[in-house]
Amino acid sequence: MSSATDRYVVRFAGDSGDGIQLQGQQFTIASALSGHDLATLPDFPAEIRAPVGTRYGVSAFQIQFGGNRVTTPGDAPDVLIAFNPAALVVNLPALPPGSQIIVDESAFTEQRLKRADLASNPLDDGSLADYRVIAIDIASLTLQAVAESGLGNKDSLRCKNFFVLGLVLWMFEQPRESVAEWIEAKFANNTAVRDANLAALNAGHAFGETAEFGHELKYEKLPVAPLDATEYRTITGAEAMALGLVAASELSDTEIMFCSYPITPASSVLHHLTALEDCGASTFQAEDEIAAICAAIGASYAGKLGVTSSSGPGIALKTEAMGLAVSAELPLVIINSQRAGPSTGLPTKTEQSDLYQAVYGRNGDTPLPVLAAATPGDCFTMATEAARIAMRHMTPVILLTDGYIANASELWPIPDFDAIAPIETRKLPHATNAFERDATTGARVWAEPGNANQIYRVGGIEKDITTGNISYDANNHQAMTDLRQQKVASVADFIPDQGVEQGELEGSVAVVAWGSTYGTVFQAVKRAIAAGMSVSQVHIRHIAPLPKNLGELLNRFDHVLVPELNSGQLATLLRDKLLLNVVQLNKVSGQPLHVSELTDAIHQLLPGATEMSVASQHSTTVAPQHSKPVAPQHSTTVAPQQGAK
Amino acid sequence: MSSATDRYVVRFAGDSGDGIQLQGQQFTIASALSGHDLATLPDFPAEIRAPVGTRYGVSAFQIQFGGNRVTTPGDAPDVLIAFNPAALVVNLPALPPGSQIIVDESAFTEQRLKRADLASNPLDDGSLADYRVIAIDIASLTLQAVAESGLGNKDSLRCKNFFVLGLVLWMFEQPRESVAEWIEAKFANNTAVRDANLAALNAGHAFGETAEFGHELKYEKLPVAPLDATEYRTITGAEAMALGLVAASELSDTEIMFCSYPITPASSVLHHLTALEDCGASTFQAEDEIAAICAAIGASYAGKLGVTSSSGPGIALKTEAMGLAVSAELPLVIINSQRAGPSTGLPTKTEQSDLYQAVYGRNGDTPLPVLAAATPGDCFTMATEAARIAMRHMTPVILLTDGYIANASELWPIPDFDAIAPIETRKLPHATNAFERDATTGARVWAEPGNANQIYRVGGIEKDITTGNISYDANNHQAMTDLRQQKVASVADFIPDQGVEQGELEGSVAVVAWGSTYGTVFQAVKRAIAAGMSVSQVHIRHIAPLPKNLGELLNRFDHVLVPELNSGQLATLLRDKLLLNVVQLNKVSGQPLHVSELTDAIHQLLPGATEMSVASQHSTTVAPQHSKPVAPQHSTTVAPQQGAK
Amino acid sequence: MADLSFKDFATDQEVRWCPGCGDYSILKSTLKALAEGGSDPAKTVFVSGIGCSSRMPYYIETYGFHTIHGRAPAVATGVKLANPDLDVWVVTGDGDGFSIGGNHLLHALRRNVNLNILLFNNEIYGLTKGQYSPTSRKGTKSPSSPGGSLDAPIGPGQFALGAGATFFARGVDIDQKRLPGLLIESKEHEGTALVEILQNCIVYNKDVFEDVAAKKTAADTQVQCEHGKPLLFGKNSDKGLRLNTANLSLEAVTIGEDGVTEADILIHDETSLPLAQMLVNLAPPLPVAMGVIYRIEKTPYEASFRNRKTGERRRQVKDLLRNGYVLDRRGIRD
Amino acid sequence: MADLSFKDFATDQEVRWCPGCGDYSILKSTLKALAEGGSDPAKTVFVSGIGCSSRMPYYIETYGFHTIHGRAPAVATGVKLANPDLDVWVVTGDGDGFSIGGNHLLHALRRNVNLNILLFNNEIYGLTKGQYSPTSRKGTKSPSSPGGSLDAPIGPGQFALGAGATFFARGVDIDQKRLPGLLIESKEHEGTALVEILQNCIVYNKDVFEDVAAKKTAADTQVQCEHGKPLLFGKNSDKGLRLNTANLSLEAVTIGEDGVTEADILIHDETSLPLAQMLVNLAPPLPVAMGVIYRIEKTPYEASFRNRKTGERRRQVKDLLRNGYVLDRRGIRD
Ligand SMILES: Cc1ncc(C[n+]2csc(CCOP(=O)(O)OP(=O)(O)O)c2C)c(N)n1
Ligand SMILES: Cc1ncc(C[n+]2csc(CCOP(=O)(O)OP(=O)(O)O)c2C)c(N)n1
Ligand code: SF4
Ligand code: SF4
Ligand SMILES: [Mg+2]
Ligand SMILES: [Mg+2]
Repeated sequence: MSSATDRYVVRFAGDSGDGIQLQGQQFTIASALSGHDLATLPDFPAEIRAPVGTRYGVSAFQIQFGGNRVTTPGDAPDVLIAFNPAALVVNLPALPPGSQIIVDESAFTEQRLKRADLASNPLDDGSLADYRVIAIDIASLTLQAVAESGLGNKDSLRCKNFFVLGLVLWMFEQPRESVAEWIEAKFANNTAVRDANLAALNAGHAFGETAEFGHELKYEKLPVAPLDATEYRTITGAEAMALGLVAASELSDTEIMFCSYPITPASSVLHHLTALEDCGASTFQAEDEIAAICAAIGASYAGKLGVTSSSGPGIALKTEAMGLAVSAELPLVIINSQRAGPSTGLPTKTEQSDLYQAVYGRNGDTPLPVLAAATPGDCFTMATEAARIAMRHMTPVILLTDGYIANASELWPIPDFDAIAPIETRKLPHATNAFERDATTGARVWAEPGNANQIYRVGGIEKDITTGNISYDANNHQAMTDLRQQKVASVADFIPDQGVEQGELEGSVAVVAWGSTYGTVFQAVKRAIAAGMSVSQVHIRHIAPLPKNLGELLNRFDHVLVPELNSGQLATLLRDKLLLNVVQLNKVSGQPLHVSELTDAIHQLLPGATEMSVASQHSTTVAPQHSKPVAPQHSTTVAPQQGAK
Repeated sequence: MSSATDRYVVRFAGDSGDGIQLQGQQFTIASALSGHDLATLPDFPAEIRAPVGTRYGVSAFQIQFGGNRVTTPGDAPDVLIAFNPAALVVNLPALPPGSQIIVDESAFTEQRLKRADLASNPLDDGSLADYRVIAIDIASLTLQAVAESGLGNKDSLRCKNFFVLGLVLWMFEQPRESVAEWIEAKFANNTAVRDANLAALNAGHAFGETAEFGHELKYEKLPVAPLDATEYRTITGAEAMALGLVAASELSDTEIMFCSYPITPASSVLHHLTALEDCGASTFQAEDEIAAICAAIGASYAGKLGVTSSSGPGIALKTEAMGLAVSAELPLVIINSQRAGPSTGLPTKTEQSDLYQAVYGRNGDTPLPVLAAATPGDCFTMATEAARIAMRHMTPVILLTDGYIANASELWPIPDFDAIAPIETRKLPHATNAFERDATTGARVWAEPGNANQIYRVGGIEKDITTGNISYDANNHQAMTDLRQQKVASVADFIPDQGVEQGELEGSVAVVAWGSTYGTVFQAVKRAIAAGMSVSQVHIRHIAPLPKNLGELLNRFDHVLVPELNSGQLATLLRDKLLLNVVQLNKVSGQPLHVSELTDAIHQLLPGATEMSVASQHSTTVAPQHSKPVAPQHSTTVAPQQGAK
Repeated sequence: MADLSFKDFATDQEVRWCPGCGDYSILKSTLKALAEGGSDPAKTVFVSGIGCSSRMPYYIETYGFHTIHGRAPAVATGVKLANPDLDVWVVTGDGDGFSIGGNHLLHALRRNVNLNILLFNNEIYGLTKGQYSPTSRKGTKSPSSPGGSLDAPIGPGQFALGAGATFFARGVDIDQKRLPGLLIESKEHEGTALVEILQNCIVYNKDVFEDVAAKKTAADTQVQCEHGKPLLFGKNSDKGLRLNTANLSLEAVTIGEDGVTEADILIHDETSLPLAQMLVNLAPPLPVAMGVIYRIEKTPYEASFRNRKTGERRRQVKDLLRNGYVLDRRGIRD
Repeated sequence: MADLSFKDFATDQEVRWCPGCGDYSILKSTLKALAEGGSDPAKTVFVSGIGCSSRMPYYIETYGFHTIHGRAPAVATGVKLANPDLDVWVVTGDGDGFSIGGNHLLHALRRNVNLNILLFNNEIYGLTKGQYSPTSRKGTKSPSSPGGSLDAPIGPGQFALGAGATFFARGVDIDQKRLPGLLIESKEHEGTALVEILQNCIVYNKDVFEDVAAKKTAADTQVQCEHGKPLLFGKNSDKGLRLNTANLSLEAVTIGEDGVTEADILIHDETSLPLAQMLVNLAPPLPVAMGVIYRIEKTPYEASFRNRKTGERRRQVKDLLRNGYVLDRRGIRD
């Protein structure tokens, strides 16, 4: 079939045992190698290994690929591949009418329907009437394809995923080579399995070509995306974060000591970094989060860059020690891979609800810089930026990311490493006072034990501003308080002015976001601009301090719309720092923001600007900016539509 | 001598061994019994028991007493009693010219001058020229007075404090009876010591009467303060807090289980409560702050009201567990006796810098009510209020107090306990579902183990809104998020409208404060009103949620001045919640705010309103409210004068 | 309360561990212990931390509280002190109990609060996908230690005795015969009981206890400790433990060989700390000690706590308010 | 580096403990140990938590880090792993180390990081004005336990051995003769060394160790443990410890009485865990064990950590960036 779109959304779904994630990853590489831009989202079950065939055990992988800036995995799939009834039924609500469903009909047995809590077979009962369903006996076809391999029945059936992958690659005219290479490398020592998988892959591909309904499955080959960098690769946020840290190590010629305690979804950064211990990093798994940050602080005291990483509940435990790092004026990077809260919350679901904690969440007047990564690849940039700020200003820095960014992947323009400025540290071996300060930043010397010139003592009790010794003096405490504020404020002198990602520098609506909603906001604003609306995208990576020109920039818009996956935390910050009346769009369901939800909100703000009708079950009011102050949380919230879970 | 004032400020200062705090407390009781209003401030050295005669070892006690609302211990003493050179020299900067100094001249030996790092004797070198100095050989006079007791030299000298107390009581015509009674009760088993102390007390009193310079020491007897309640007592914040908790226990007929870990300045609440274990409370000293809050949560789960108490660094450690209490919807009271930060900071100094932490300092969207006590006696009211909210809304509540309030005492009108409304709990023994909710507040049932009707499971993972079981459902998570916000918001339906403490309901300047600056703000606003200025005092006890009418009230003033002992934390909240442009007055030196500092700030806002000249080394700009939003932290800060440490 | 069967203690919640996980067997033994031990569902509370193991409360029809990582002993202490009538169980894992929660376990043990603590030891962090834990053997390969872990493991028994525990027992997940009885004994201990249960995480640490736990070799690889009985083991109970007084250690001997007679076999004394210290550390090739290894009587903490008459209301706030000097505008009084 | 005297290790900061506090003597012994042990001030780091004891780093002319309550072992672990060339000492108190910091102490000990941990045990929270601590004896009256504490105390030695410590020693604050040497031995131990120092808090727990520590009775109330030497004590070294193999305990005997000869006296073996477990628990009327009670050799953690070649830069980021499939707009390459 043919389509006018320049992008497709495909979702693979089945049991963990169906190799869903592997199919997804291989399809991703193939897409990248076709020159398509892409964004992916793995969607793991909350349970480690749920019983086969259950609804809650469904594992899925979604990819959007194609042309001209793909920044989200897509709100709704064009094609769903469902390996069993549970995979079909849990994904159905997300499918728009008319979309394509491919199922393995051999899996729709009575027993497996029951496992999925289905009273009747959706393939027969008419519930799929609105979709284009292709039922294939994948099991038999795979068994046929691999018959020659000599594998037993069970092992043969494990090749199903490559049969399906072969078919899907055929559907979208993506190359098979990288998949074949992967199979050959992976099963080099087991030729029977290797050959079976290759046979399945090729059989799936051939099946599309030969099946009578093949034409129904064929999608128009997408043009190569207009990419402008020279080299690209796919990368997940966790990988990019680990790479960014070792990049910071090389740029500063300083070892990174990464101290952490496992927690979902932060652990993957640790896992990736363990593979990079020969690249200037070392990793230490501590007994808990407090020990982790304390060991990182100890490492920083000893002259290595301490990095610690966790998620909300673990970050909560670290807040006391953050105060120590602020007081001792030590560099430190604290990475928070946010997840849905409160408390244990929904560990595998994404949310942006730790901004308050990052900016305000410490005892005492304890300011520190806060950054936020926007996309998987951006983790690389922000990790080096966090390390740079930490070492330039001798301060702990919080870097916010989230479970979505950590696991999702995108096509990432490989940076020209030689063009990245080296990181200068405050290690000044000839200085004789650890509290000699940089005139611009107020940063002290990173005095390193081992150096007889710089022997000093420091701690968490208020210290004399020039000697580091304990001081109870009132004027000194005021001076240190001011210094701590100024040190953090001075970061703003080093960061770029806030620009717009898209749109004009003034106009009707600025959509101001941070973190992982980047991709969604990008698409929604792009559509709005395309529809002739005066909308711009402003994406904040420096949360604290904010870019100096931000207030001025935002004052040039009639409305500032702030979409967040929380109850309005950046909104608070903008009111606090800029006294700005913003319109909030908040969603706290553990699900990513959908383009359509933001589009609706934009249309609510600019009702006359388009002919599209906005269906919303919520009555929403939008208060104009610059009007008499009103309590924003009461009157200017735009609630996302729910139900489209 | 005579004076036109209706109040005096007296400061006792010496070594810990001089019994300074005891003198202060006894003088306080005597003042109260004279019918004077009063406020006191003990000022302990940071060290446990510093070497005798050192500057850093000076212990002091300041009291202001007299008529018509005494709300602070006074900015500057009228009389300083200095037991040694160190006590003199460290207190001198706070003394206004012309004030009275009484010293024990026997203590001004070469050795003790050296201990105090003094090169010359201030009694001789002219450095006290601006003061009215009376040097008395207190040691000899005391020895003479107690000669008959038969005590040795060392024990006799320990009676010095009562000699001085006798003298000071004479100076101000305060009664000796309560002191004599105290001595008799205390030393009932040691008649020699008892008699010696009584003799010293009387001798000090007689000395004033007979000494040639007696008239120089005599102050005009102050009239009885116009008090309107029937019964008063003196009370410190820590005592009032402990009493408030047992009051809550009796009012709710629910045991209080107080679980904590020692930390300055919070420990005193624990200490006072251990004496009240037969009044409906039990105390548990846990291994750390995390265990303390967790044990309190466990107690609440089991049907007792868990209370936990700490100071900033310890509260930081509790933030993860607060999320659990929010998620499990359990009542809990968390008391934070704030101290100067960041990190260990200045544990014995006061500050108001944990408001951010209280309001915003948790991971996830985790709202909870926050209250703040204004004065020592107010701790009683706010402790019962916190318990009431916790049990009515089934939520953890944070109650902020600070080191100043904990240790200071005031004359407190004893409340009519019978008039306080009982506290109803959500224990509904016949309910069969722990998640049956109150229609107004959304609060669930306080299901108690032991009841076969209400067996249920709950935890920190997101739960089904009606069953409490784990739920990963997106709509449920949104619904629970909304419910948590609404539960806290509903507290505002139960609290009184915000009023003014003094002044009109509209005008030029509203001074908006919270916590322990109450007394200072009271005096400064009182003076401003007396000087004909249009200034009102607004004191916020309910920090989250804010009283519903607060925005409306504050919009009726041209300027909102927010004095805080932090870098502007309530100011942030007012911008966040009310989009209000406020003028900040911030002081973070570990010292209380002085009336004069606030007076200066008011005059800077209303320069024409008075002829007083405002000397300030800081250039300050005051942006009018309702003007185009500006970044408030840059342009509208009024800095307190420093130096007057 | 009518006699309840083990099924009455199961909830309607679907059990969501990996198929084949040792936790299923432990759950079954626990339900049995509750039924056979005559537990009252209304007066029983299961408190857990976070981990695969810590999900257990949702599957047991008693009061249950799934708290936060590592803190279950502290929460449970609060529950027990608040209401000593409740029978309080704690479910924890080797990560939950020994990593982040080590301090609370230490203090519960030394205080001797009457809690029944079940430690599911699978020598791995299951829930977070398989990183090595504080009980993992040195060299354990995991996502966070691809080159093998470096840390010496904690011995749960050695730790518990070091902390002053009054009860330490050990069992095996799949030992449906003995585990329920052991859990009843631990529940009945008045004080903190710690039961280490060797648990098979088939996904991330498959069969790590196979050499000890496997049913077919268990008679030789485990020694069942019973107070007052000789420490015999082996299919024919012909092997036993003998004390070597020269180097203060236990050695395995065979009755009938080298002149060894039954009289040489050490009699288990569950009240002997030095013996327990040796027993807890037995490791292959010696048989691993199972059953109640150490048990002494000591007043539980909550009894002393409540003996202080805490929480009773014997004075009225009305009177307290007027403590000390009161200024009465109708005349000063004391 | 020239030979330094003990005064060279003192800073210019005024020492601010209460007059008469045992901490003064410990500080002096520490300065001596640093001088006599040939420490390099530039390569020595003192890390402490919070408490009276934890102020010590400010008084020692080496690198020093006064951290937060309970966390010194964790911070010190970071320092040592980052730079194993540094000689890292930890100063902690019974509250700092065993209350809030119990978990970090446990994990430092089991990992065997080469830290020299000085535990100032005064059985009280000094800095916060005298509440009972986890080492306070049951019944201790304090502001938080006016009726006497209820908790059984932790035994630092028993705890350390339970945690798998490789070095445990005990000394007395005022023992200027032995303490410096003991501190040199602990510093030289390659792994975590825990030294419990009985310390007199004259303000809040005056003379709580008097029965053990008093100089004039020390010969009878303390037994000095020296590896390979008999465990003798008494003014005339005529008393000793004998092993009772029947109940596995140590008993005090007098040579020449009841037929006891020197041969009956147990020889101290600092590598024997069972012996150490008995020695650490000796309490009056038996003599309290002092000196190096337990010491074994085991690779320190940081050595394995650095053996992994962590932190070395053997691959270039430039190359890493292009790992995996790279889409090259000039042509696809692998
Ligand atoms: C504060 C905090 N830190 C970390 C985690 C992540 N976490 C959850 S369970 C767990 C370890 C689980 O291991 P274990 O206790 O052995 O339980 P198992 O899953 O093996 O039964 C970790 C690290 C968390 N939930 N909270
Ligand atoms: C997080 C935190 N909790 C509590 C405290 C208060 N605190 C400081 S030191 C201390 C205990 C000190 O006892 P110990 O470690 O025995 O030292 P000592 O003063 O007796 O030498 C406590 C509870 C703190 N500073 N920080
Ligand atoms: S991960 Fe391991 S412990 Fe967790 S449920 Fe699966 S098998 Fe059991
Ligand atoms: S309180 Fe005790 S431990 Fe602290 S300095 Fe004083 S005597 Fe020493
Ligand atoms: Mg485990
Ligand atoms: Mg102590």
